[in-house]
This record gives sequence, structure tokens and C-alpha cells, in this order.
Amino acid sequence: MPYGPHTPEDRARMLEVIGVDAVDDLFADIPQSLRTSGLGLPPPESEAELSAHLLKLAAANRVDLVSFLGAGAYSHFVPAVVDQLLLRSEFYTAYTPYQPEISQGTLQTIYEYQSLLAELTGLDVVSASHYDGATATAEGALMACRATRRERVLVSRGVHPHYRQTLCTYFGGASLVADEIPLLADGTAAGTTAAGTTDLAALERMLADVDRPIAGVVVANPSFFGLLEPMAEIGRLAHAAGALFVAVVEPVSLAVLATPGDYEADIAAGEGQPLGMPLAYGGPYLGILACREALVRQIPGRLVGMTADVDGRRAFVMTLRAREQDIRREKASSNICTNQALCALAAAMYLAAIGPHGLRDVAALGAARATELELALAAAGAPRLHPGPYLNEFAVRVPGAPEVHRRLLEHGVLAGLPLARVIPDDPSFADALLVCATETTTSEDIAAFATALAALVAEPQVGVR
Amino acid sequence: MPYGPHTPEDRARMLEVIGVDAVDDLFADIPQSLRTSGLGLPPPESEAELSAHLLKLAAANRVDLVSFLGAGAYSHFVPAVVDQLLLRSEFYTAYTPYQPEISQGTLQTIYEYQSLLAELTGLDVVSASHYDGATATAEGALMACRATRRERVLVSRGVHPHYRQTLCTYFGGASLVADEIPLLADGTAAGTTAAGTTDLAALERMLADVDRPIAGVVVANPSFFGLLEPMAEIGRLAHAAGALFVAVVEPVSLAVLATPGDYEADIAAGEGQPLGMPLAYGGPYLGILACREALVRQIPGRLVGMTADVDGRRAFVMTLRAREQDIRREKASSNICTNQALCALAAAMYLAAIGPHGLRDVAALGAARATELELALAAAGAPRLHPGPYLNEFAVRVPGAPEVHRRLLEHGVLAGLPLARVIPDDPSFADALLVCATETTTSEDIAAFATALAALVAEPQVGVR
Amino acid sequence: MTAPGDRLGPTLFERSRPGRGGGKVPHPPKGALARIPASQLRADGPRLPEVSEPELTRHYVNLSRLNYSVDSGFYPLGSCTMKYNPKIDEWAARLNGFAALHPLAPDDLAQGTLQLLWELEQALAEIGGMQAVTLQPAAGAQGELTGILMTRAYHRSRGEVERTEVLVPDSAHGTNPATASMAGFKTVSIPSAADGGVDVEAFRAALGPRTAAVMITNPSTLGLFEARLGELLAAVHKVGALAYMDGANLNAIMGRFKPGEAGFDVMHFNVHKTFSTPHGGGGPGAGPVGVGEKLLPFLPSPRVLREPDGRFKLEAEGERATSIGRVRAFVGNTGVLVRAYAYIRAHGGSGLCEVSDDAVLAANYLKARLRDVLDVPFDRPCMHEFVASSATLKAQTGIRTLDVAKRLIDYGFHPPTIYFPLTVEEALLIEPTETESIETLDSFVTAIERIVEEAHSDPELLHSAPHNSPVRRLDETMAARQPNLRWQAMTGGQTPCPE
Amino acid sequence: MTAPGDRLGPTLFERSRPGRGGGKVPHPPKGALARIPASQLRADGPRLPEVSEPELTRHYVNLSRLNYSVDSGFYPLGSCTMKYNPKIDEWAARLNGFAALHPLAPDDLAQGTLQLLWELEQALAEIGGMQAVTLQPAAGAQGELTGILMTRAYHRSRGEVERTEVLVPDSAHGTNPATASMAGFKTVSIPSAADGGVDVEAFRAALGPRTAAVMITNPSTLGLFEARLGELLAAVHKVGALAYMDGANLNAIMGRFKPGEAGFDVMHFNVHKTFSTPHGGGGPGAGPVGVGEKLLPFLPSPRVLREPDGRFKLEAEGERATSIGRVRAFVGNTGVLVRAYAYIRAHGGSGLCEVSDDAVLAANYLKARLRDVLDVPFDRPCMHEFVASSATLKAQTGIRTLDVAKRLIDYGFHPPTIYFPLTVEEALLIEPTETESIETLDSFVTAIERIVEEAHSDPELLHSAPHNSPVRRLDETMAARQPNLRWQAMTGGQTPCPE
Ligand SMILES: Cc1ncc(COP(=O)(O)O)c(C=O)c1O
Ligand SMILES: Cc1ncc(COP(=O)(O)O)c(C=O)c1O
Repeated sequence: MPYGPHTPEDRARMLEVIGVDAVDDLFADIPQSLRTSGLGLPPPESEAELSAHLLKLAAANRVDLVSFLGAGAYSHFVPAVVDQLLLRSEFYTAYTPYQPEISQGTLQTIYEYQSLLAELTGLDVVSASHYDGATATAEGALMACRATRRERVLVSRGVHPHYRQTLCTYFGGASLVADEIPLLADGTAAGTTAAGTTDLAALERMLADVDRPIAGVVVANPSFFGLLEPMAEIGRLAHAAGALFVAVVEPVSLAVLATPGDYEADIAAGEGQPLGMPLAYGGPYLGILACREALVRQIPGRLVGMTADVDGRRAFVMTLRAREQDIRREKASSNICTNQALCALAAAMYLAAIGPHGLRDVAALGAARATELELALAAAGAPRLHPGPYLNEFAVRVPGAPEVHRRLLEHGVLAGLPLARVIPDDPSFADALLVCATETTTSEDIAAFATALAALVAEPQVGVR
Repeated sequence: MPYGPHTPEDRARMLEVIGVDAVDDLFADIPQSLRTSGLGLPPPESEAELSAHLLKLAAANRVDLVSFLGAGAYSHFVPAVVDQLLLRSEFYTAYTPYQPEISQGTLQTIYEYQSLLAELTGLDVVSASHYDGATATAEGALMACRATRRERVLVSRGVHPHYRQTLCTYFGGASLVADEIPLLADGTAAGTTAAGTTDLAALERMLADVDRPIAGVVVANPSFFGLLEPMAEIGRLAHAAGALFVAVVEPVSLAVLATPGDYEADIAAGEGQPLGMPLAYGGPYLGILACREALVRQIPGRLVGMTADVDGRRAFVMTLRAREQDIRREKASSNICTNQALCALAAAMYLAAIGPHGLRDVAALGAARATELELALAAAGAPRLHPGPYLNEFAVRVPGAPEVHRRLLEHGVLAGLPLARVIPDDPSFADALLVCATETTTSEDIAAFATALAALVAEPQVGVR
Repeated sequence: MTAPGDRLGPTLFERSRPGRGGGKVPHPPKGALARIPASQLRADGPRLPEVSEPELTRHYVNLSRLNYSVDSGFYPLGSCTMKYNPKIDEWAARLNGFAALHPLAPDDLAQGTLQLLWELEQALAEIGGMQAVTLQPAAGAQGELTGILMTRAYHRSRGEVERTEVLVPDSAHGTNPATASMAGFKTVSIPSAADGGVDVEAFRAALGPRTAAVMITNPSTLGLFEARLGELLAAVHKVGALAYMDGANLNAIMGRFKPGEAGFDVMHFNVHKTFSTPHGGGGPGAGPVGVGEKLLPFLPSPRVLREPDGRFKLEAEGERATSIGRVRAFVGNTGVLVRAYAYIRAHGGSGLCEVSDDAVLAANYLKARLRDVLDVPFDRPCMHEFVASSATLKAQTGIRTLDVAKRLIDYGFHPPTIYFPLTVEEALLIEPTETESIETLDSFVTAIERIVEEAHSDPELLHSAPHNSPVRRLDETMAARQPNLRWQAMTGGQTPCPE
Repeated sequence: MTAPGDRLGPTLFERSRPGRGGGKVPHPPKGALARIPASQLRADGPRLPEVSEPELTRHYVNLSRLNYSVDSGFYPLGSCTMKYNPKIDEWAARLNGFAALHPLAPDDLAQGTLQLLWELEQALAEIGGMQAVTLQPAAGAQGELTGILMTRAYHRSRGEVERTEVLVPDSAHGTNPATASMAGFKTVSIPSAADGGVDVEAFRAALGPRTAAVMITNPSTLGLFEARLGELLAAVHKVGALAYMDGANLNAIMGRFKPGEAGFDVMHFNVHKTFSTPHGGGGPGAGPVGVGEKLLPFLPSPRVLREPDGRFKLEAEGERATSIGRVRAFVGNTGVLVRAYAYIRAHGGSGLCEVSDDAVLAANYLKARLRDVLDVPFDRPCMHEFVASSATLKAQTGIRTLDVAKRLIDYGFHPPTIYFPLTVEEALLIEPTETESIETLDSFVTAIERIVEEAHSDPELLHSAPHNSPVRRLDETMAARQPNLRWQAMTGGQTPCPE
């Protein structure tokens, strides 16, 4: 066993003390009929061989393309200090701080994370972390149902499709209902810049159905399509109907955009990955979940509070634990136990390293690059799909988008996401690519994309299929 | 300033307390005529830009070739645990343990390093580290002069040419003499397997010159050419002439080869890089310097000893410091101050991680791969240059070696070292490549080399020049 | 507000001064946000702390030193399998090819990771004796939810909507009943028998046509193998219910018992326990779920598929209508799964069997050595962990398990899990794991022995323990009564620094 | 043998047990060494310790925690410039393209590193006002040796073999006189004047036709700029000697004073001081040397050259006959130089000037604040560090600088350099550096103030300090009398473990 300390003598000594002849005897409780012996797996691999194999697998991924892919996971520059501090193994080889006297490191970092995210979201209560943006959104919607004792939420189709599907899975289990709020189509919104955003008229109609009272309204800002939503207006409509307002947010954008606190959302959920986590093919990421103080007893997951020890010295501790599964069991606010604490730590480190001005710069530089990208793509034959304001991500229209996307890979360009891949049921997205820019996008990247795209668009075959 | 904590208010407050108006005033001691203002260097770079630039530079190096290059710096597998523990910044951001009460971490690791290398070399005293193999060898030779009060050493031409040159530089400074012992030429040693090793007859002659008594005899095992030298015999000759015997060793080989202790060397020097340090274009590496107990007061550099604190608890401390420059000044055994402590720590971690069996495996696997390489190259038209025993490195003869080497680069093969590059003055090496294999060399690597070589050798133009 | 403790440093917010920090990213061009309507913008910048990199580094280096961790000492936290986390696994997860891969990258760009995930699924299926595995769940609890939602979908697919109950032994981890609730089921709690196993009679009585599933932790949270498991499973299947195995304790039985082959229909794995991915101060982990034949159609989407030509791909959106759907965005905690994969390959089949053997050996050794010092309620071979109790000690001295735990801190150990499982009075759940040396186990025994002596000779020492930790016992009541969950005065330089 | 301290763990050797560890590399085929004559082989395998990876990790993690370091606190060790080490620099040095490059790789494969080295030489030449720079020396002391060997070669090339003396002020670092000896010169020690500077008259008197070089540390080891430097240099050049500047204290004067322009002929840089490459518990550093016109021909080989087409190459073997030759194998401590390069680019020209301004500001601030508490012998603006003294305190209370230093440990600080320079009684050489916040500087002052109070009120507390460290004061006499420099009983499992 590569990491075991036991020598044959150690094992013999232990068996002797236990008073059995062989390790086998310790397994006597396993009924013979249920036993198996051994595992059909390859033999052990030395670390040298294993590392060579892992290098080969890692090299079989292609991460060298110029990428404009966001869609819920974003590439950002992460200061070197973050990963090196994360490698402090006192952080990553500890567990949930059940013994606060010897866990002040973890506890203080969680408290600081909660404080930082409270400041970013404008809400007072932030959970120690949830699994990811999708599950945080689902839990936010469940909170709304518990708090209002109503059983139906409305979810904008501007929310990330994975989040909507996850919410749907969670709601199906709990026998709750999640209905979708449509988006304004191009035509409907003619003359306005609202195309692609949540259809307020439809929302109003749905909220007005007295037989099916609404627990919460879930809207993302920026939306999945990168658009800025009329959050204040949506909040007012929701609250007027006695529903809670759940905002799905992207944390870097909160350095510059109005916050859930500003537009009076009751709950905010979102994906914390942009705060210093690698893309890592989808995880581990960070589910952000925040709420107004009044909802504190509904929030799932751990909370850390400041208190004092018996000598009166400041100290931190997990608190309000009566919401949690290990105490409340079937009545708990959620079943979450292990969370994403290390990712929350990464987020706190990232925010502290980059600072308030740095975070604004990240957001604004992404916006500036996105403007550049918009112009370049429009000139190359791929104009925006929606006219309204956006921060750093937007959809463009290009005939035969999926094929164009595939062909661009050959030119070393990962041209965002063909929307048809994630929303196959909606023909209005058949010719759309969702593209994004961040502070890591360079002018050369944009030029490479635009040039390759222009060439492809000019080819007669492409887009016909 | 990217890493400074001072705000403008802090600076103002400090100036006020000091009682001056401006920072400029603090520099009043610099005579006006000697002042400059500012530096002609580019403006500061943000970390994001800097990291992109560094990635570009690193990518401009080619480290993807199949490599058979050793010649004093060897590629080995290093367990992941080594680098992660080296990143513990309590190790790398501390300095020389002048305050032992709060430096027991560094002190114990040095003591352990000394003990590990004592076991590997078979000698009792090991310095806390020297700069590299070359300077350690030079210091070893200087020790011999101090200890014997003689002024001339003999250095085998089988010692790494860089080490010989360094020794020469150091000896030139000290007005001491270093003469070279020739190697046995092919013809001389006909019928024996000694060709390429140190010429014992010549050595005997040089030792016999009573007018010019010899302080030390410096021989490497394996030699620069990979050959095993008759160390026991050389030691006997040196001692018979009242000279000390300085062995230049490669530490991984000491897991399987006879040690300086075994063949009664008085001093051992060598390059510790193979014990867990990256190639890193030449440094930082680790100068190993060890000696018999009798010579302890001659050894340069720090030594750590075990002692007790006032409560009688075990503790470690720098000791025998009266040899050092900060105490003895112009009479010190060397001017060394800052050494390569972190590299010594890496070596200790590597040895502890790989273990005694692992280290033997590393050495033996390298030897096995080298046998494979020898056969493959001979079959491809490049037979060995010397017949004698070797561990994992040897020279081969191939017409037009430098040109062949250059051409092989195009095939993705770094075919060792054309000996003419480092020993341009000796025609017997004009057609030689020095190649090595380690445990990281694979059969596919060897096949790639042999195949490409065979094709080149078959080409009529090559080798003619 | 209280003053910071001697050894606690200031918070990030107290270290903040306007003008500190910066220099990480280039500045944007002026007017970069001009195209965004003012109503959509935040009025003021966020009041995040401004600290320089040197201060940031000291902040976290010194905070880290306040933590007890596996890398600093023995951490026998029962049920949590705090074993050593191999460093090669951390290295692997950080390889740029893995770390920089976007989760929506086309399959062609993701062949390395897809192969890894596919092979990991195969390995887990083999270990669990299951037909297939999904790697999506982010933790054990989410694995449970995924599994129970699949059983729900299974029963619905057969029209059996009246199955509204899930049976859970009273010794179960809290996530089991909480999961049942989240999946819309009623939890029926089953008492334990005197031997620590499920009370088979009570169990049979509770089973019936309303039973959708039973959740069994095996080995149980008492560290015992359910000796009458065969009977239990037969009874479950007889009433048409499904059997879920909470696999958090799999570290005991790899290569000796395969839940799927024994008759479990579904189970979850805790990769942060059995497969040694680090616990991260609370997470992240991953909770893959294995299923047998019956639940195959319901696995969450997307699955990782291998094509006949050996290439790998993800299921397309909506490709499998029977799926319970997504349980999260993208495909899983991939970075964690890379670590688990490396761990499994390093051990191979034989190594994993040794892991279980040594884990069980260590637990039984510790139990044998502690039997004379503490109560050990179940006197038969345990699996990878065992329950001890301070009930007798308490009766004799008034010293509770809490006091013993706190005093262990002074002796340099992380306390075991305490007051869990709930079914044993003054419980200590002790899990040494297979990576602790016999010297360490012996020194732990010595510490417990001394503490028991102290309980008699100097009980106050224990009541007031710990004494050697960065802070002492905390005022948890105050924390809950007047919750202070965030730093309020986020005003940068205006906040005085307590140092 | 004494028992290990409470907080010191066992040694690697005490942790060793035969059969532990392994699994890192594959096994060789049998008989791999059969072709090697038995006489050349080691009889027994080396008795290295056998420890498992978990134990190894805890060993080093816990050892690391016994160290005081810049990343854990204030480290005002005068003359050593213990400033913050940026983490990006560590990251850069580990990039595979840099770390995996063989030192004898053909120039075509090494263009990235060669460009970096070349640009670093240019940057250092600009900072030092020098014509050219060699990056080879592994540390400051080796830089000194390189520089002095070049002056020797220079004089020899002019036939001036009678120049056998090097002048060194008595306040100089020990490496200066030791270097002169290594280079075959006689050291002539020059006293300091009352103002802390070199005694110019004594200096002039010592200069003459035998003088090969003078070594001046500027700012001096007292933290003072040599105010009469112009005179000194003129006098040196008048007698045909060369002026060497020990640049260890360059952190004070970047952008304000360029040694080469001022008239120094040669100098060394300490990249592990001025350019913040970490000190590594004693090293590695690097000690590049800058030279003016006169010494250009003598630079060690090989130099890094830029070709007209913009490509980079190393000088070929023997290409420059005037060179003093090699001072080490290969081309330098490249990994350290990568860090220095990153540091210089991050700051740029303006940032490096700010470094010096802030370093000087911090030192003067600390001096001003400590003036009332300790003696401050030289009452004029200091550079980046200053000398304080406990002479008065000692006279009043018997408390020595050593006691003050040890007591600072209890207050959480690394003591300054003590008893150096040798010219000041009871010296403390205090160098705060530019990366320490004003809060930290103030808290250091508070600690010194308290210690001075304690010296009067409770001197025994100071005599017996430190009290809060892993071990207390050591028996250095025993260490030197009966040197124990290696673990003798390297017998693996036979050695009992003290835990
Ligand atoms: C027995 C048992 N079941 C379930 C869980 C839940 O797993 P997780 O914490 O990964 O959600 C745990 C661990 O905490 C456990 O010990
Ligand atoms: C003034 C001075 N000169 C020379 C040196 C020697 O430099 P190094 O330790 O890098 O050899 C030092 C540092 O230790 C120093 O402070």
C-alpha cells in the first residue's frame, strides 16, 4: 500500500493485541454468502508511472485554443499567491470545524468569506458555501417555498439552463412546482432594447393567478445570454404578489453592477467560480447563497459567527446549527453536510488579493474587451442577437452556428457556445453563439477569432448544411 | 510598488515622526555630484501581464525533446511530496538559523541532511551545503592544501571539465597549483578495460616528485565520461605520498557503488542536484562536501550539531562556527556565507521520500536503461568509446558527432553532449557523444534515438563535413 | 466587541487601509462601462478590504497555523475517514490540461478528462459491484439525494406512487433522514438492536407497500457490519422496495464486500473519505452514486459515454428521457475526481484491499487497547471505526465525553467524533484509518489513559480544557443569541487595527 | 542523549522502520547491476530512513512550524533585507519550461532562459551603473571572490604583481576579508571614524602601490552612506587601485546612486536581498557582479551574448582568453535569477526607486521612534537600516543585547542582527525593509519599550528569555565541545521512536 506505515511486524503485533490470528478473522461479521474476494482492478502503479500517465491524460485535453467560452464558467487571472496559500495543508487537510478551539483558521476564513460576499451581494447573511451555482439556486428557490409556505416558483428562461434543470430536479423531488417565465422575443420588443430579457408582462400575468400563489421569482442578472435584466422592476412585481425575489448573480459583475441588496432581492444565489477557481471541467466550484437577515433560519448549510471564548477573547464558531441535518435530521433546512469550504477560502483569498479596485478593473476590463469583440464580430459577419445592454457576454447570430463553431476549432478558436447545444428546443437559438470576453482576452485573440470567422462566413458552403 | 503596504498617509505620518519634509531629505548624505535620479527601466508590470510574459519566455525554451543529456546534471523523477513541502514558506522565507530557539525547523533539517549524506558518502562530517559540485570540489582541494600545508593538487582529467576549470580559478586566486592527471588512451590500455580512466602510472610519477609535494589527489567516480575509476588503488597511492584523497561523487550512484568511506577517501565532493532538484538550467543546485572527522576544522561552511537547551531538551544549533567568515574574518576556512540550504532540504526530503530501496532502484533502473541504450546505439552505428564498466552514462563514437547531434534535434532527440563542445582541445573526443539514461528514460525514448541515429548514420553526407 | 485572542490575528477588514494592495491586473480604458445604463450600475464600489500581498500572506499563513489538520497530527474523527491525502493527487489536479479545461469544451477537446472520468466510473462500479456510476454529485449528501430521487423515479415509472416512506435506522447519519425529506419522502426511523445492528424485527414490521426505500449505512455508523444484512435485503426486495447503501464507511470493506453483488440497488461513495481526496476544511468532496440494473435508466444526465472507436463523449442535452435530470451544473467536481482517480491507480486492486484490511486492523487494535480504559459498548470485531463511551467515567467522576475530547486537544490530538451516533450515550466514534503508524496509535492510547487518570485526580483540569489551544472553550450561546455573521464595519482604513 | 523537546518531533531516523515507505519508482529488472564488477559496488545498501509519505509529510510540516519566517512575522535582521518574497516569483521559477531545461541544452533550445538572463544582466547593469554584469556567482560572497579575482587579473595583465593588499573597513561583513584571503591578498583593516564612516585619513595612509583594491560596503554595515565617498574613490584611483563595492545594501539607494557612475570599478548584487529572492533557510541566493570598462575583459566565462539577429547564445568554451575562467559549473543559479527577473519587471524602474525610498523611510521612522528607548549611536539620517545599542541599558541593568533579542522572540518578533557590526558595542542592526506596514513597525517599538521596562523591573525575565519558543536557550558549548554532527544509529527499525 503506497501510503501505509505498517510493517509486517506492526501487523503481527496488532493482531496479537487484538487476540486474533489473521485479519480475515476481523471480517467474520460479513456473511459468507455476501463476501467477495479481491477487486478486478489493475495492480498498483508507482508514483513515477502514475505521474507519467496523468501527464499523458492531461495532455490529451486541448486547452491551448483561444477561447471565448463562458456560459457560467469564466477564465480569469488568478494571482499566484492564491494557489500557494491554498496549498497550506492545514487548510486543505482539515475538515468541518467541529472543534472550534483548534479550527480558528478555517472558522475565521469562513467568517471573512461570509463578510466579503455580504458586501458584494448587499445582503447580510451568506452561507459558508453551497455545492455550485445551480444547486445554490435550487436551494434559494426551496427557501422561498419554506419561507412563504407556498409551493410554486417562477424561473426566468434567462436563468442558466443547467440551473433551471437542476432546480427542476430538486423541485420534482419535493413535489413543488417550478414554472418558466418566457423571454421577450425580438419581435415583441421591437423598438425597445429589451429583446431576450425576462417578459415582465408574462411575469405579471403569472403572479396574478390567485389559485396558484407564487413563493418566489428567480431571475438572473446578467442573464445566461449576458443581458442585464430589469431587476428592480421584477423585484417590485414579486413583492407585490407576496413572493420572494431570488436573484441569480455572477460575483465579479457585482463589483460594478447593482447588487441584490440594491434592488431588494430577498435571496441571492450564484456561481463563485470566477472568484479565483480554475475551470477544471466544471468543479469544484462554489455555490454562493445569501439572504436577508429575516430569512436566516431558512438558509441551508453552515454559518460561522463571531463570539468569545471563556477568557473573553474573540473567536469564531459554527452557529445556528439547529437548521442542519446533523441536529434536525428530517426537519433540517437541507441535507447538505460537506460543502465547498476550500473554494470559499479561494474566493476570499482572491478577493483580498485583487482588492476592491482590482475587482472593478477585472469587470470593467472584461466589458471593454467585450465591446471590442462585439465590434470585431459584427464586422466579421456575426452581429449581436439581442440589442440590450450587457456586461461582458453576449450572443451573436451566425448562420450555421454549430458548424461554424466546429470549423473554428480547426483554426485554434473556441468560439463560445453554440446555444443550440444547451437549448436544443428553441429554434431562435439555432444560429446563435454565446461569446464572452474577460480581462484575459487580448486584442490578438479577438483578431484571430474575427479573421477566422470572416473567412468562414465568406465560404459559400458554411451555414447551408 | 506592488508589494508595499504604505499608503500616502502612512508616508506622511512617518516623515512627521522623523521630522523631515520629504523622503529626499533622508538622502542628504549622498553627495550631489554622485547622485542619479531614476532608473532607465520599463514601467511596472501588473501581475497578469508579468505572468503572461513569463509563460511566453518559458515556452520559448524547448523541454519536449527526448533527452539523453547528463554530463553533471540529471533528470530524475521527484515525488510530488517534495515540492509541496518545499513550498512551506516557513522554510523558504527564513534565513540562516542565527536564532536557534525559533529556527529548529531549519536546524533539524540540516542536521538530518548532514546525517543522510554522511550515510551515503560513508564519511562522518558533511557541511550544511556548498554552492555546487564544482565549487565544492574546489573547496575540497583547498581543504587538502590547508590540512597538509602543501600547495599542489593533482586533478584527474576524468573530473568534469567545469569542475576542473573552477578549481583552476580558485587555485589561481590562492596562488596554489593544480596539475592534471592524464587519462589512459585507447592504445595504452590495449587488452584492458581501463581506457579512459585515470592513468595510474602517470599519477604515481607525479606523486613521486619530492620537490613538489602533493596536497591532494582529486578523482571522480563515475568519471565525467561515466567510467568507474580504480578508487581504492588511487587512494592508496595518494596516501602513500602523504596526500589526501578527494573523491568527486554523484550521490544517486552511492546507493549502489562503493563509497568514499569504503575506499578511504579523506574528502568527498559532488553535485547534489540528482537528489530532487530540477535541472533549471544549472541551478540552484547543491554542493556536497564531506570529510573524515579529523578534518572537521578545515571544512568550509556551516555545520549543525545536536545539543540541549537549558531545560535539557534536545535541540539543534550551528556549531564550530570559529571556522567561519563572520567570526574568523580573513582567517576563515572559506568566505562562504549564504549557502544552498533549501537545496539541501530538498535533497533530504527526496531521500526520505524515495527511501533506501527506492534509491537503489533509481540507480539500478538507470543502469538497466543504460545497458539497453548501449545496445541500441551500437546497433545503430555508435559503439562505446571506452570499454570499461560504467553505471548509467557513457561516451559513444559516431563520425561527425556535433553535426549528428544537431540533426537529431530536428528529430526531437537531444542526443547527449558532443564532447567537443566542452573539451575542444582534445581530438580524441571530436567524434564522441556523451549519453546517459536514468529511470525516467523509456524504451520508446531509446528506440526513437536509435532509429533516428541509424537513419542519419546511413546518410553518406553526415560525418564527412 | 471582544478583543482578538493572543494568538488570533486581526481580520482582513482590520488589516485594510485605503490605498493598500493592487497591481494584479492592468487598468481598463476609461469609460469601459459607459455603455451600461447608470441604473444598472452599483452606486459605490464594494467596500472590500485593501491589503498588500505581504499582509495577505501573513494573514493566511498564520490563520492556517491555528488549524489542526491531518498533515499536522492524528485526526481520528469517526465517520469522516481523515486519512492521509497523497501529494501527487494535489499535483495532478493542478496540471494545466485538467485545470484549464472549460466544462462546456467540445468533447474533442476534452478527451483526457473524459477518459479519466469514464475509467473512474468503471473502477467505482467494480469496487461497489454496481452496474454503473454517476460522478456528478458534489458530496455524499447530494449522492444520497440523487440515489433517492432515482428510486422515486423508478417507483413512479412503475406507477407505484403510493410508496411515500423511507426507512432509516436511528443510528444513521443526519443526512439520511434529511435526504428523504428533500426527496419528498416521510422518514420512518428504525431502532437499533442491542448488538448495535438494525433491529430486524422492528425493521420487518415497518416494511410494507408504502416503503419506497431503506437507507442502510454499512458498515453502520457504529462501525459494525450489519451481520443480518442478507435477511434485511431479502425483506426489502420482497415488499418491492429498494435498498440504498450509504457508502460513507466503504473504507472498511473494499474487496471483501460489494454492495451491488450483495443486493443493494443503489449506493453512494464518499471520495473525500474512502478515496482520500482532502476534506478542505469542510469540502469540496464528491459523492458518486452506483446503481444496479433497475436504476440504470434514471441516472442523472449527462453520462460519460465511450464510443465504439474508443473516443469519449458526454450525452447530449435531453438524450435520455428517463433520466432524473441534472443534479448540478456541468458534470461534477472534476478536480476532486482527478484526485480520486490518481489515488485508485496508485493502489490498484490489491492496494485498495490492503487499505481496508489495515483500516480494520488499526480500529480493532485501538479498540482492544482502549477496552480497559473506556466503555466499549459492542464487544465484537469492529470494522474501520468503533464506538467508545465515557458513560462509566461520567458516572464515576462527572467528566463527560466533551471534557475528554477537549483534553485530548491538550495532548496534541484531534478529538474523535463525539455524541454521534445518537444511540450511544456519551459516545466517542473513533476512526484511526490505515495511514496512522502504530506509534501514533499507541501514543493516543497513552493520552486517553492519562486523561482518565486526570478525571479522577484533577477533574477541574478537564472541565476547563483545552489549555494549549489558540482559544479556549467558546461561548456558543452568545454566538447563537446575537448572531454576528459578517463584519459590519467594512470601511477599510477607518477601522482601527487591533494589533 | 537528551530527550526530544515537547514540541520537537522525532528525527527522520527515529521515525524509520524497516519496510516503511516505497512505491515511488518502478523496480528495475533483476541483475541490472550484474555487469558492474563487485569490487566497485557498495557492500550493503545505505541505511537511509524508511518512512511512509504520511509520516514524511507530518515530519516536515511540523518542522516548518518551528521556524520563524518572513511569511509568519516581522524579521528585521539587519544586513539581510528580509523583505516579502512575492509568490508569483515562486510560480515563475517552477514553470516547466524553465525548470526542466538542461544546463547544457544547445542554445537553440534555451532561447527563453537566455533572453531572461540577458535582460536581467541589462537591468542590473542599469541599476548599478555598470558596463556589464555576470550572473554566475552563487551568492554575495562568491560575487566578492569573482570581483576580487578580476581585479587581480587586471593588475596582472598590467604587470603590477606587487599589488598584494586589499583594504577593508573594520565595520565590513566577514565575507570581505575572507574573500580577500581566498583571492590571495592580504587584508588591511581600516578603522571607522566617529561618524560611522571610514576614517578617511587612516584610509589614505593605508593606500599605496601595494593596494590592489579597496572593498567598501555602501551604504555601510552601519546603515550609513559614505558621505566622503567621492574623496575615497578619488584617492583609490590615484594610487592605481580598484574600488569594489559590496552591494549587499543596495536596497537603500536604487535610482539615487549608481555605483558604477560614481566611480566604483566592480560591485556585487545580492539578489536574495535587494531583489527579494527568498533566503531559503540559508540559501540559495545569487551574487551577480557588475563591472566597469576596466574589468570587462576578465569577466568569468561563459557570458550570455545577443547576436545581431536577436538570438541569444552562450560564449563557447575558451572563446575569451582574458577571462578569469569559470567560478562554478554551468551558468548560475538560474532558478533564483528567474525570481529576481520577475521581481524587477513587476516593479519597473519607478517601483524600484520606491522600494529604496520606502526602505529608507521605514528605517528612519523606526530609528526616530526608538531613539528614546535605546542608544542610537549615529544621529544622522540612516539608509535602509540603522544600528542601535543596549550599552546604556547594560550599564543600568546588566541586560545585554542578547537578552533583549531573546525577549523579542517572546513578543513574536525575529530579533535584529546582534553584535554586528563589530565596531559598535552591544549592537543591534535593525532593517525593517519596505514591505512592513506602519502597524507592524509600531508594534515592534511597543515591544522594545516593554522590554526596556522589564529590564528595570524584572531582569530575570529577560535573562531567561525566550519563554514562548519551541526550545529555550541552547547549550552551545556542549555542541562545540562534543560535536554531534550526524545521527549515528542509522539502523532503521531498531531505533526506538521517542514518541
Ligand atoms: C455516514 C455518513 N453518511 C453520509 C455522509 C454525508 O456525506 P457528505 O458530508 O459528503 O455530504 C457522511 C459524512 O459526513 C457520513 O459520515
Ligand atoms: C554586507 C554584506 N556583504 C556580503 C554578504 C555576503 O553575501 P552572501 O551571504 O550572499 O554570500 C552579506 C550577507 O550575508 C552582507 O550582509
